[in-house]
Amino acid sequence: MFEPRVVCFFCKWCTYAGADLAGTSRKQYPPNGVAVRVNCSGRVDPQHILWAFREGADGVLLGGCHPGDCHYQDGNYNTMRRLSLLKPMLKELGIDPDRVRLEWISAAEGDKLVSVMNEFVDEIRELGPMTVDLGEKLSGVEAPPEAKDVKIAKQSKAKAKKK
Amino acid sequence: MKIPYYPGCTLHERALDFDKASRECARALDIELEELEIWTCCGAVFPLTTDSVMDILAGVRNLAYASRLGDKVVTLCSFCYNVLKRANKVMRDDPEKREKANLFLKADTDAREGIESYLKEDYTGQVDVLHYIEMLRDVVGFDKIRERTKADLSGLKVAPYYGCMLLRPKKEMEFDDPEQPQIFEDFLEAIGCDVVDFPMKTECCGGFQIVREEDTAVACSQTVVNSASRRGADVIITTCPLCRYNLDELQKKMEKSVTGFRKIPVIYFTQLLGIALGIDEECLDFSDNYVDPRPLLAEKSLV
Amino acid sequence: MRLKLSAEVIKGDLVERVAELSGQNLSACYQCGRCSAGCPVVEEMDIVPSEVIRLLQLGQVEPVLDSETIWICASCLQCASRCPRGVEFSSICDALRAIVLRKRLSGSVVDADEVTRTMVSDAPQMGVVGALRKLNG
Amino acid sequence: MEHRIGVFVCHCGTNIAGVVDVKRVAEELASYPGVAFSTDYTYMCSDPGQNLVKDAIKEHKLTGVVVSACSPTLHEATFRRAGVGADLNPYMVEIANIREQCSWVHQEDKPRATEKAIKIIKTMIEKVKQDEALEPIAVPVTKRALVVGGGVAGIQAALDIANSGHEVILVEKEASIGGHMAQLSETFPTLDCSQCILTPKMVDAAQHPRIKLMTYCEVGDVAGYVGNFKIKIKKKAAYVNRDVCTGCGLCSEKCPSKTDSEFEEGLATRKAIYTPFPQAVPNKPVLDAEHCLYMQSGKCGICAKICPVDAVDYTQKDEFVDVEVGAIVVATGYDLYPIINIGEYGGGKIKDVVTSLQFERLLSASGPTSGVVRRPSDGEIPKEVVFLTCVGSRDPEHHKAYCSKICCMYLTKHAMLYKHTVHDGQAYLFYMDVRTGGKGYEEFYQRAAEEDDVLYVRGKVSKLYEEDGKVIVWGVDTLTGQKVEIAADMVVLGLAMEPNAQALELAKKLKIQVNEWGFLSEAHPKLRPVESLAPGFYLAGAAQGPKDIPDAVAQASAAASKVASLFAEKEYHREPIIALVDEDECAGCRVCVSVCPYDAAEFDEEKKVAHIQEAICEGCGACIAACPSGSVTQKNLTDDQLFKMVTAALED
Ligand SMILES: Cc1cc2nc3c(=O)[nH]c(=O)nc-3n(C[C@H](O)[C@H](O)[C@H](O)COP(=O)(O)OP(=O)(O)OC[C@H]3O[C@@H](n4cnc5c(N)ncnc54)[C@H](O)[C@@H]3O)c2cc1C
Ligand SMILES: Cc1cc2nc3c(=O)[nH]c(=O)nc-3n(C[C@H](O)[C@H](O)[C@H](O)COP(=O)(O)OP(=O)(O)OC[C@H]3O[C@@H](n4cnc5c(N)ncnc54)[C@H](O)[C@@H]3O)c2cc1C
Ligand code: SF4
Ligand code: SF4
Ligand code: SF4
Ligand code: SF4
Ligand code: SF4
Ligand code: SF4
Ligand code: SF4
Ligand code: SF4
Repeated sequence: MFEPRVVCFFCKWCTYAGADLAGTSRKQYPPNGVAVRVNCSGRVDPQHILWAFREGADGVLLGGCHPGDCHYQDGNYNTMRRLSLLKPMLKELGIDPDRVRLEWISAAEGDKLVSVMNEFVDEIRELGPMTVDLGEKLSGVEAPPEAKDVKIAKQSKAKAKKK
Repeated sequence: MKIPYYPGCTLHERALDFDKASRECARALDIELEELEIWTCCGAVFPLTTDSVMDILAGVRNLAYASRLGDKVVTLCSFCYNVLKRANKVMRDDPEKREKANLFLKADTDAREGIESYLKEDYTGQVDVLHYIEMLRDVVGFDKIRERTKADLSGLKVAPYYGCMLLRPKKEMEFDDPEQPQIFEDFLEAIGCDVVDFPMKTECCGGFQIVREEDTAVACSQTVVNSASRRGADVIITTCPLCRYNLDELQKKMEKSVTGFRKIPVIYFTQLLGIALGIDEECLDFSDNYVDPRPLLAEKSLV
Repeated sequence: MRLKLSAEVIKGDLVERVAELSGQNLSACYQCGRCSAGCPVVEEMDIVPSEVIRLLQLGQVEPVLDSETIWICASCLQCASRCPRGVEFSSICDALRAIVLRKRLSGSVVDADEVTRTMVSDAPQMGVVGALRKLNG
Repeated sequence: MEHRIGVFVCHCGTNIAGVVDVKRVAEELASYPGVAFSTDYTYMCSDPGQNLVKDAIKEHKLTGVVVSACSPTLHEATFRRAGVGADLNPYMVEIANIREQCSWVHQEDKPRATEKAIKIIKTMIEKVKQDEALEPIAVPVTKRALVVGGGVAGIQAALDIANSGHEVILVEKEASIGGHMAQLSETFPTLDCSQCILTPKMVDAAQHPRIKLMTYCEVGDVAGYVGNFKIKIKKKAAYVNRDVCTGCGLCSEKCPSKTDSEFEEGLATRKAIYTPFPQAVPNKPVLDAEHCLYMQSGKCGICAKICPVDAVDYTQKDEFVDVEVGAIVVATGYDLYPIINIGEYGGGKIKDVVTSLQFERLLSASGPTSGVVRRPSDGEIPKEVVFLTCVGSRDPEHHKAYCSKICCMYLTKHAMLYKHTVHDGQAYLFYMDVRTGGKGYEEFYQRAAEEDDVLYVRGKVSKLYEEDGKVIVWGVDTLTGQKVEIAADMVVLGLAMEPNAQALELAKKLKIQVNEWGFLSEAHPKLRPVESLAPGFYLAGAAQGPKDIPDAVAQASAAASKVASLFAEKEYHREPIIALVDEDECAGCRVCVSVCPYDAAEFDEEKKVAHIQEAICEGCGACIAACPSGSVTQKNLTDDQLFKMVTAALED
């Protein structure tokens, strides 16, 4: 069976704590995702997501605090906005936008984390493995002006080189 | 200036005095009320059940007629106003009902030869539904009315009765504060009357319960009339033929059951406006009132 | 009689129907009684508006459908206008009447013949039409 | 730089080892690039476990450590301390969470759990490779506090801070401190006289050597950050030189111009030159230009003539004073929801329908009726008095959705005190629920019903109107389903508490959060109830939410202790995981400045680049994700670190 590879960006205040709670309550879910702990879902920008796809992820899950509960007031609204800009772009790249999912999971919602994980992994399994080779594609893509912050990883590579 | 006008069946059949006085006043204020060529009864009550598309059709049909004449339609009867305004809001805000209603309207047109052109495009709430008093405030302007006022109404104590349908529900009627309305007070102030503030001005007159349970309607109306009377009103004004009927006609019963009952004439606000503007009493037509306002008006040298 | 409550009783089909037809969230009502306190015809009612809603919250639709209340309501919207929770009792009333009228259950509806014979010449049309539509379907 | 990372895989008894093949994990990672040492142990967090880490750091000259164990929320601090014990910078120690997010949740698939554990550890190895040695940010602290609002909460906070040895500036917008408590008659649940318990506190505050009282003042511009605020305080023109004034009161006595007294809630008048109430602190007048005949038309001037010390000065202007403080306590209190908004209760037009604060004045021995309850319309003693709860509260449809929390109690108090003065009177109290959640409160309520015969009627009144000198009350008793009508002599409205009218404006100036109703938002509703999210701001009293005096005072003391603990250290330390701008790359677009929720990102007009203020940045990362030129980064969580972590998470 195809086992999707999933990267999970979890905000440390809510979703990461929710995932910890799922653990302390010994709830079970498939081991397809690895969590990257960030301060706020608003820290995650489209290039991190594109990078994940480039590096072979089949799905990317973003978890943040519920709207209104953001530890930093409104970081999760930024996430929401950015994601809505990214989705059409993914489509253009030939990536099914459903491969990215944003969920509000609070520190108390261990159960929700489990069900989201289960669902998401199943969905990605349905979609099948990622076949688009982003390494090639991304070099030619011009980010739409309104999605200025949708920069491609190549820039960070340039930056890395500079250092 | 021409403004499309929807009289509604009561003004057409029964409240002829209201219709006549209102047209006369409009004319005196340089407004021509252009009656819709075709119109039907609006249905009189707005249905409050969620599944009723059929029941708002009558209202919508009239709005669609009106949309041929202009972007506004003026009406006088509180019930018509309530029904048209709410039906209009449905057409503006509820896509599902809008679509259904338009389908019905189209079928309707086909069936009736000669008027098939009335619905050139879907009706989506293009028309603004105005009450006559809103027209006076927003189109004519109370200042102009103040200027045009010829008669001296000072000392005439007038109690403005709003009733239910003009003000409620607030979110949909967007008319005035349903608890502390002001528009008739401002109007009365413009024509120079003494305004009588009375606590029952937004209480129900009993409405259509007159048809089923006359006693109930009498009780409701009595509360209203008494309240105005206790505050020293000489006359009550209203804008709804049903209120007028209940408050005026039912004084016949109140008179019998209450000793020392003081009768108060109940007239339409445009009849009072007519007096203010110096329109001939004949044109205002006080013949239908149970409590005849003419002696009072004569006493104040207004007729 | 002791009213036996259970999930089944509370969430009966008929209650759901009332909620749906009226478009009102019956659970929002916190029984403040304001609808009853301000109703102009409450004196004539056998079950006051807030009690009607309470009965519906308890799943008791039958006694409400049998009540005088729903026919006495004058649809003046005062209850809806003042409800702190945005519950429109007037709409609930319309829904209850509709349920009775659509099934033609017994209820104190207006006698159409009677009305047209005796009243129409006198009362304004709108009152008659309104009464017939609200009280006779 | 050569990486020498140490990996320590914890068994956690069988918690991890029962699912994850810890031996294999430790072995596999030993050969991962950059790893110099890898081992496993039964309990890493135990003393021997920690010693293992310390020894390995020294022995293998480790540059970074990844402890693979439970969630970082549990033992990150433990292992960072262990790192420090072996002279490793604490920020070079990271935790790989292979328990909560691996062994415990994948018990059925041991091989894949082991694979996942390896991936998790790899991500942390990649992170630690690029971690920098950081120091907590030390911010110097000015040990002086500003308290805004001189109600009981502000007074208490000021006294507690001052008593812990620090200077306090107490700013009050009115002529006297005291707030609403000064207006109250007696206070529930003990019925002690409000003035009697408040006045000593007011005097203490005024006389405290470390408290500087600034009445008739407002907060102007606010700059700076925790520990280092710079604030402009506006001294409103009082037209009285209050330093010179002796408070003799001659001016007020002779002033011919009268207007409604705010303190008496409009039930009595005051002069144009006035002290708000007899026990005012400071007891020195201010001149209200709007009602002063001289200021309005040049006639009069009596007060200036009569003043024995020439304190009256009609030419006085607003002045501004700059102050520096390290912490700010906001205690701006509440107002009653305006009665004009309640049309069905007359909207303020019915004379004998009074607000609850007006009724407090009518009950007060020092009030306009000397404590005899007389109704405003004709001064008669009312025999039938109706009290209404939840006026404007708990009404999401028209007014405020929240419960104002104290009105049940004070209306009960009102009814009781009314009965104590008018023995043959009848008190009715309409309620939906009687909320008595406080020590002695329920007993108080029971006493009112039982001993004072207050009739509690369950239902919300629909309408009030005036008729024949009575206020007609249309209510309902929902317990019997009866519509009830009362011809009352007087009605008292338990109006909703809302934040002070200027609170919103002030909150904007201070850049602190308020909730949808304008009450100040706390950092956490349960665990940080007296702090604002923005560091350096503390909340006290009814400004944060409806509350009574005990709660307001408790919160004020809590806020004061927070201030004291901030002031206890010379410096304030903050997490250094913050944002940093690469000035060479910054295009000067100011996007970061616009997205930063804390105004930590600012624009350097000279260099035309953005700059992040270390002392304020919370490290949320909003600016980093938003910067179009990619020139902002986060210390120890750079984009590059994130990329490498992602890659590691996906490697087979
Ligand atoms: C009718 C009534 C009866 C009550 N009875 C009781 C009772 O019996 N027992 C009880 O425990 N509680 C009672 N309370 C509650 C009590 O009044 C409050 O709990 C208490 O007053 C709250 O104190 P505070 O300092 O938070 O607010 P406030 O008393 O409102 O003080 C706030 C102060 O801040 C000042 N201020 C506001 N904005 C600014 C600004 N921008 N700059 C400078 N200064 C500013 C104000 O002028 C005011 O002096 C009653 C309340 C009411 C309405
Ligand atoms: C069923 C229930 C649900 C609740 N839900 C909520 C909720 O949802 N939200 C909320 O805000 N609050 C809730 N609470 C209230 C909450 O539990 C308390 O407010 C809170 O726990 C009080 O904390 P405490 O430290 O004062 O007391 P406690 O939690 O009782 O702690 C007191 C500690 O002192 C120890 N101790 C006692 N005597 C001695 C002694 N002589 N020597 C040494 N140690 C001693 C005890 O062993 C105990 O550890 C709930 C309470 C209950 C009963
Ligand atoms: S007014 Fe509204 S909340 Fe109150 S009892 Fe009536 S329906 Fe319920
Ligand atoms: S709509 Fe009916 S129930 Fe509601 S207040 Fe009017 S008469 Fe009473
Ligand atoms: S000058 Fe003004 S404040 Fe002074 S006494 Fe005259 S009116 Fe009063
Ligand atoms: S007369 Fe002068 S000293 Fe006396 S209170 Fe007035 S201003 Fe102060
Ligand atoms: S405290 Fe009592 S009166 Fe005040 S809002 Fe809450 S329930 Fe209503
Ligand atoms: S004792 Fe507990 S359950 Fe009872 S009223 Fe008080 S808070 Fe509510
Ligand atoms: S968003 Fe980036 S480029 Fe723009 S000002 Fe801030 S740091 Fe500079
Ligand atoms: S990381 Fe957050 S708090 Fe820090 S400067 Fe950027 S946006 Fe502001």
